[in-house]
Amino acid sequence: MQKVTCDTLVAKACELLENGTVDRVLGWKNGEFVYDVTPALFTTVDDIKSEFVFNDFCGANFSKYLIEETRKTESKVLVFLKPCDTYSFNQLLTEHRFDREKVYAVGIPCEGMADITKVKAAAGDGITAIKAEGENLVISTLYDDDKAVACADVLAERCVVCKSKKHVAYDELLGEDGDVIDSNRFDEVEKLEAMTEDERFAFWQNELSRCIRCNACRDVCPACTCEKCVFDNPESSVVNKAISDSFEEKMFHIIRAFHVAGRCTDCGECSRVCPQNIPLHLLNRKFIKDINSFYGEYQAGAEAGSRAPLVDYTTEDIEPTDAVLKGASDNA
Amino acid sequence: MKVSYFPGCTLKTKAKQLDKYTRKSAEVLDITLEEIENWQCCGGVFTTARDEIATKLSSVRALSEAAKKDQILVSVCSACHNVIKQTNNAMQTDDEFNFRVNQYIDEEYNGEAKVMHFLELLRDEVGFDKVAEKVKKSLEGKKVAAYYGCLLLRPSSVMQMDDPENPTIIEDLISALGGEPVIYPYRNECCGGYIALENPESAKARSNKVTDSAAKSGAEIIVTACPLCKYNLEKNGSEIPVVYFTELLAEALGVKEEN
Amino acid sequence: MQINGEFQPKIVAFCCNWCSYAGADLAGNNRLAYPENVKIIKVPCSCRVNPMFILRAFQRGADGVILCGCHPGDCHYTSGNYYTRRRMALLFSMLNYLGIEKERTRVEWVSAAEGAKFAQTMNEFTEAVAALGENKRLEDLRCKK
Amino acid sequence: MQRIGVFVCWCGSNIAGTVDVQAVSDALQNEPGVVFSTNYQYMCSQAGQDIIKNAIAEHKLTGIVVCSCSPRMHEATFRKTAAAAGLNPYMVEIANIREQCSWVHKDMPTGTEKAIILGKAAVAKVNLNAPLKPGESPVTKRALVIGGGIAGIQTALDIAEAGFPVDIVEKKPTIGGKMAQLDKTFPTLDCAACILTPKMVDVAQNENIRIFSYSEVEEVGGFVGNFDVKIRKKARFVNEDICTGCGICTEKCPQKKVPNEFNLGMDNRRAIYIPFAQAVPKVATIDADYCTMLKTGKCGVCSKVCTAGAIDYTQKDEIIEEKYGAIVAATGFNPISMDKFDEYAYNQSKDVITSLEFERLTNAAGPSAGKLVRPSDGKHPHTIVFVQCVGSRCAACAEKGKEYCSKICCMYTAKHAMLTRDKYPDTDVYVFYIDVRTPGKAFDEFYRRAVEEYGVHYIKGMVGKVSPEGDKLMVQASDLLANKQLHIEADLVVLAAAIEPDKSARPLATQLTASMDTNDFFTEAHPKLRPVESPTAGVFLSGTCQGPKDIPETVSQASAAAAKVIGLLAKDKLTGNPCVAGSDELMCNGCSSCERVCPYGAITYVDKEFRMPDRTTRVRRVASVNEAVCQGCGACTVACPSGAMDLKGFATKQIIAEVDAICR
Amino acid sequence: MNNSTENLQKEIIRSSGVNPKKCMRCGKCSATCPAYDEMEYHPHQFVYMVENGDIQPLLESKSLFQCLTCFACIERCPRGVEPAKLVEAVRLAVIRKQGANHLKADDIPALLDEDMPQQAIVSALRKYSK
Repeated sequence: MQKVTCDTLVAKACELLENGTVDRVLGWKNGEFVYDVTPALFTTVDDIKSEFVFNDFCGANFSKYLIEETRKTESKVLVFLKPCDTYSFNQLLTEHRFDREKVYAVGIPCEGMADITKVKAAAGDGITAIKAEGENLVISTLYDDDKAVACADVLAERCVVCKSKKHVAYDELLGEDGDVIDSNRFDEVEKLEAMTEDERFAFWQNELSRCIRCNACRDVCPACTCEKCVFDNPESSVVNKAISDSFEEKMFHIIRAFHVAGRCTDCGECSRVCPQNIPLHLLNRKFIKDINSFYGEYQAGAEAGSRAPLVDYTTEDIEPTDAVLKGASDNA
Repeated sequence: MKVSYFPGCTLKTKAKQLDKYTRKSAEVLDITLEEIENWQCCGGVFTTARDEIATKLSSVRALSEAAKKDQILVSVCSACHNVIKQTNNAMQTDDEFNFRVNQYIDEEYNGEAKVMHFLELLRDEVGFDKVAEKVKKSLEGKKVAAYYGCLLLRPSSVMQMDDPENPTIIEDLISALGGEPVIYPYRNECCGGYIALENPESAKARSNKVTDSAAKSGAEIIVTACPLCKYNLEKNGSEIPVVYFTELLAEALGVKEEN
Repeated sequence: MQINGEFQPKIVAFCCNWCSYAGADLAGNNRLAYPENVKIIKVPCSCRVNPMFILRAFQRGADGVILCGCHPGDCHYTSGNYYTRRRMALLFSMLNYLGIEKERTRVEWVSAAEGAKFAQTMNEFTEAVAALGENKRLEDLRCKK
Repeated sequence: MQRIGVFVCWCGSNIAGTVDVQAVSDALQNEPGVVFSTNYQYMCSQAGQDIIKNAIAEHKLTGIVVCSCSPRMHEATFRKTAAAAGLNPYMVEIANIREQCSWVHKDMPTGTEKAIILGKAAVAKVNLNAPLKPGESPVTKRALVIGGGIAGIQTALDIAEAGFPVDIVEKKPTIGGKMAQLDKTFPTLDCAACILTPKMVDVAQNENIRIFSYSEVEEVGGFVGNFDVKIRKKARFVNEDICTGCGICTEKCPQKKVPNEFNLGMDNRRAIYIPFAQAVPKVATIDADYCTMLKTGKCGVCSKVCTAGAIDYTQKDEIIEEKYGAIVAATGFNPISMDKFDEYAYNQSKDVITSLEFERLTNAAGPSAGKLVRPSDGKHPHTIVFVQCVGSRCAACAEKGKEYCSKICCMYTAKHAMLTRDKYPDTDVYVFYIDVRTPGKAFDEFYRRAVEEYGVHYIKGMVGKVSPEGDKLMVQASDLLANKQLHIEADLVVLAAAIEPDKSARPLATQLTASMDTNDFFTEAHPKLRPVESPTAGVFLSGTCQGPKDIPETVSQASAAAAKVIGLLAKDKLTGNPCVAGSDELMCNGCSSCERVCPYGAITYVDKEFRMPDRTTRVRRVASVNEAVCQGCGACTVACPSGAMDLKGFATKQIIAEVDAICR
Repeated sequence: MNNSTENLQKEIIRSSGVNPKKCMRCGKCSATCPAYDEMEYHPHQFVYMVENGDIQPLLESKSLFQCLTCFACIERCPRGVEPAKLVEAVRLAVIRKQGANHLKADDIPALLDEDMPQQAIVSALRKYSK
């Protein structure tokens, strides 16, 4: 159950739109099913009042949308940012991807978002309605009686290991700000590191072989904001998506993770949108964990303007050979 | 202001004066000293060996207690303060030590407490200017030599109290009380410390150097924060009286009992 | 590649122009033999080497990729190899995380005066890669057999 | 499609002994784009080059591959050959089949096979080569020297001698720097002023040199050959053109209590002052912090006594803008503060002094007119203790000392000790040292003379504590060779304080985009081979701003820097390296990653308008590479996630083509 | 160095946290030591001898019990070597052995006078016995 209600957000959006602070609002509206809430752009109070939703399925990170939306307006864009979204917001500012002056950012607290896969596992298929009641979600399905599941039990993985309830950027905050959390988000990475090379290979082959190259992970990623992605660029020598035995078919995920290394805020959107449920965040988290262990703690987006670890160095940095050993043996 | 207070064993016995005047002065300065419950002896010296765990646990317990109450942990005996501050630093910086200590204590502790000597509390939290305002009986004309010894200042990277070679904190307090501080070169050299037990001659040589130097510089009285320093300086025949700084403080604040 | 029934690994070596390429030349001047499996590509600085080049080499059948640059602190461009060091530390650690044998990738600092080191490094690296056999894993990462 | 010619060299038997050259040229004949392939005994010979030239003409070649020795040997040769035949020189690629093939492989079959693969890789690359033209930029024939110490003076004089105009910017009212404060110089013991002041006069009289004294660099823009610099000329409240330097004002000024920085505060000067008798320019300066007139509007004595009418209380700072082709940093050094070394009682006793203060005390123009006396009571010291390495070689704490050796202290201390014993034979002189470091011409002999002829007591060990007692300084020290602790009753203690770069160097480095090491010394372009150039093109280093140095070394480096500047200014146009980075603006995100890794500050950002497919325009921030500054390392190309940044001559496509050819 | 000496050397370095290799032999520790004259081996010698594995003479030396733990050598060492920590580690290597306490509780009454503060007793016990 979210601490801030949909009504509060609607009221805030209408107020800012009406008093001319902003001319457009990034928000959520219902999709085909109650649980597939989709991002939406609102420009009128009426639309907001009728369509704006906010519930436990509003996981989408809007930061990336600001690049396009700020370019379209002379006024400001209203954006609602959960704590984790604010990190992406800062990272994009660091990279000069949008004009801060054109954004009115409202920080909203977040109790963690629900994972529909987990909900379905708990309540079954054919969901017709989901209602938040206290610490529970009450789920109505076509086939069964209403069922109550605890929010905590259906929390998305990224929320279970939430790294921060603190907003690192905003113009206005609704509700109370939280703290940075000492989370155990690297546990899964450590588990993999503790395996043998063969076991790791088997694990990843099993996961990555499911990839259908739909590009959803890239398209949703707030760090993947290139004007033109190298994988879409015929001049880059790596585009080749039609051929099954191509470079990018195998290397896409490694290169993608490398390109966002040191810039990825670990928002977890890649894994959320993957239709094949590949745990892509485990690639990004490996880089984050290595960066922390090799070069000192670094959280992308914690501070706008900070110097990312891959565009920085010290003369005493770890050698690659030692890094591989350290990366594999930290927890082995 | 409420702070946690760690008096230490000597303040309950041979150095009752030090304790008494700390409490009296604190009262005047609106500081409430909440004595740590069931505190145990700090051990007198900080064993620098990283694998020495048990002897530092009593300090950790006191620190943890203060942290729980979100209070500054204040001590007034130089030795206790040194041991506690160094222990706290080790808890913050030495992961292995921290891990091993936490195996012995009930609630996890990672060096969260803030440790201050009573002198630091007066300077940084109360302010010497505020102390000066409360002076009833100025020490005007009194030439006072501050004796720091070792433990208040060193190792400076941990103690972070003052410049280890040219400290001013006690001198500034003396000035605030209206007295005239006397600077002399041996004020931060060792009195001989615990060597007095085994090799009194060695302690005598150290102590005499200090007291002679203070006397030559025209001091009328020496102040210290350490019972062992006071013992060594006095035992080895200081020409000038040695008192605890809190005694002088209490005198200036007008709360010293006349004998 | 198999020659006379013996596995012959393909090795790509990226060498920076100022130190390591000159080190390789010195190995030649001194007639210090190393396996012909090693083929050198000249880059201005080790920091020109994009992880994509390395993965491309593996994808096209290389069995081992080695990167040589000036020693840290001696970069002709002052800081290029420091960036290389960070990039490759992370990339190699990631490849190993995916189950790719760590012996297939290497960074070595070779100065223009270290002809012997260049030859020795190439001997060792080729031997290590040969011991692993053909590089299948990067090929197979997305194809379950 | 390219028309490529392949030329395989035998190099006598050097290549042909292990590589079947005919097989190589035959194999490469069939590679895509190759229209001509041949081999010859010595391709670098006149006859070989003629083969290439004729083939270019005959087969209308657009690119050539030479399979031969290392490009480090003959790439330049073959590029010239190509250019002579009208082909762009950057359409040439070399396959190194000698050093990296025939010389290191054992038999013909393996050598031949590898040579073919290397040839194929070169062909694959040339297929993607494009003609490159080095950029050209004009050179402003004027140099700027920042800092007017002996380093800046020497550099400026050398540049001016070569006929180029040069400006010196000095933040103090006079040039001369630290050397002007010294008494004698080691190892010859000639007087510093006697050798320095004539040079200062030369500077003043040289028509090619302008001195901006009491001035600082405010802003630096542009790049090599074309720097735009703003210089702030601070108000000195005296009209420099009119002031005759007579000095009457400095005698009549009623404000007498200003610490004299030239004598390190050991005596006082007036609020209007000329730092020393031989100052250049010899004009007075009013110290605004102390001048009663400027502070309260009441006084005006100097104005009254100035017959030339040079005093101007209304003077304001002036900004001068000038263009320069080259900039030399010569910002010098200072001794570090002794505040953190109070075990030596520097702050507690006037008789504990630094070596630079000792220089002033022994200098005839110093506060004691050259008589060595104790600052506290003016008495002659009978026992002097010198302490070496105070703050040098100190790794305990960065706030306290410096990790490096300050290099000059061993020698100047030997000089001080020797001069003291020479002038005052009744004085006992002790020098506490860790090591005595005397590499330099006639240096060790000098130090040995101090010991053997002058009887200076050199003791291996450090001083642990200095205790002022009465009018004595009790020095407690260790004598490591005797394994004893010493207690010396001294009258004067002299500390050889570590030296550090002047504080102005750090902000200057930022303005110049010149890099610095962790100690704030300027970094050189190459520590061995380019020691007087900064990695930033057009910025040169002179003197101690690059690292601790004594006077002879400083002067050598100053002249070396001048030679580099003259070499640059002698050119009318600068030809750049054409293998530079370039950004595809359509793909650039403007994210600044490339800018952050560029060691030369060659990348800036511009807001650019783009026409969109729907005919709207959009303004985006995109990277722009200054080709005159870029050195072509390629760090930016990998930092760029979108692949917008590429390197000419080593383009992503080219390298991937080579990879493919090798792995095929 | 034989095995047991090498182990002892490692143990001393580990428990003290001191790296004797950082020493540049300036002797400032010994210059600053107030107990210098009481010592057979001086602080700089402790550092040098531990570095060289020449530890046996140190184990047998009375110098171990003359250090005042005044931290002056730690404070003034230009290289951050911290000699007093080494002295302490060597002393612990001695007194941690069974029955090797340098000061026994029974010895104390004879050493006391009536003004001696508790602090002196506990400190000495900490330093001299296990």
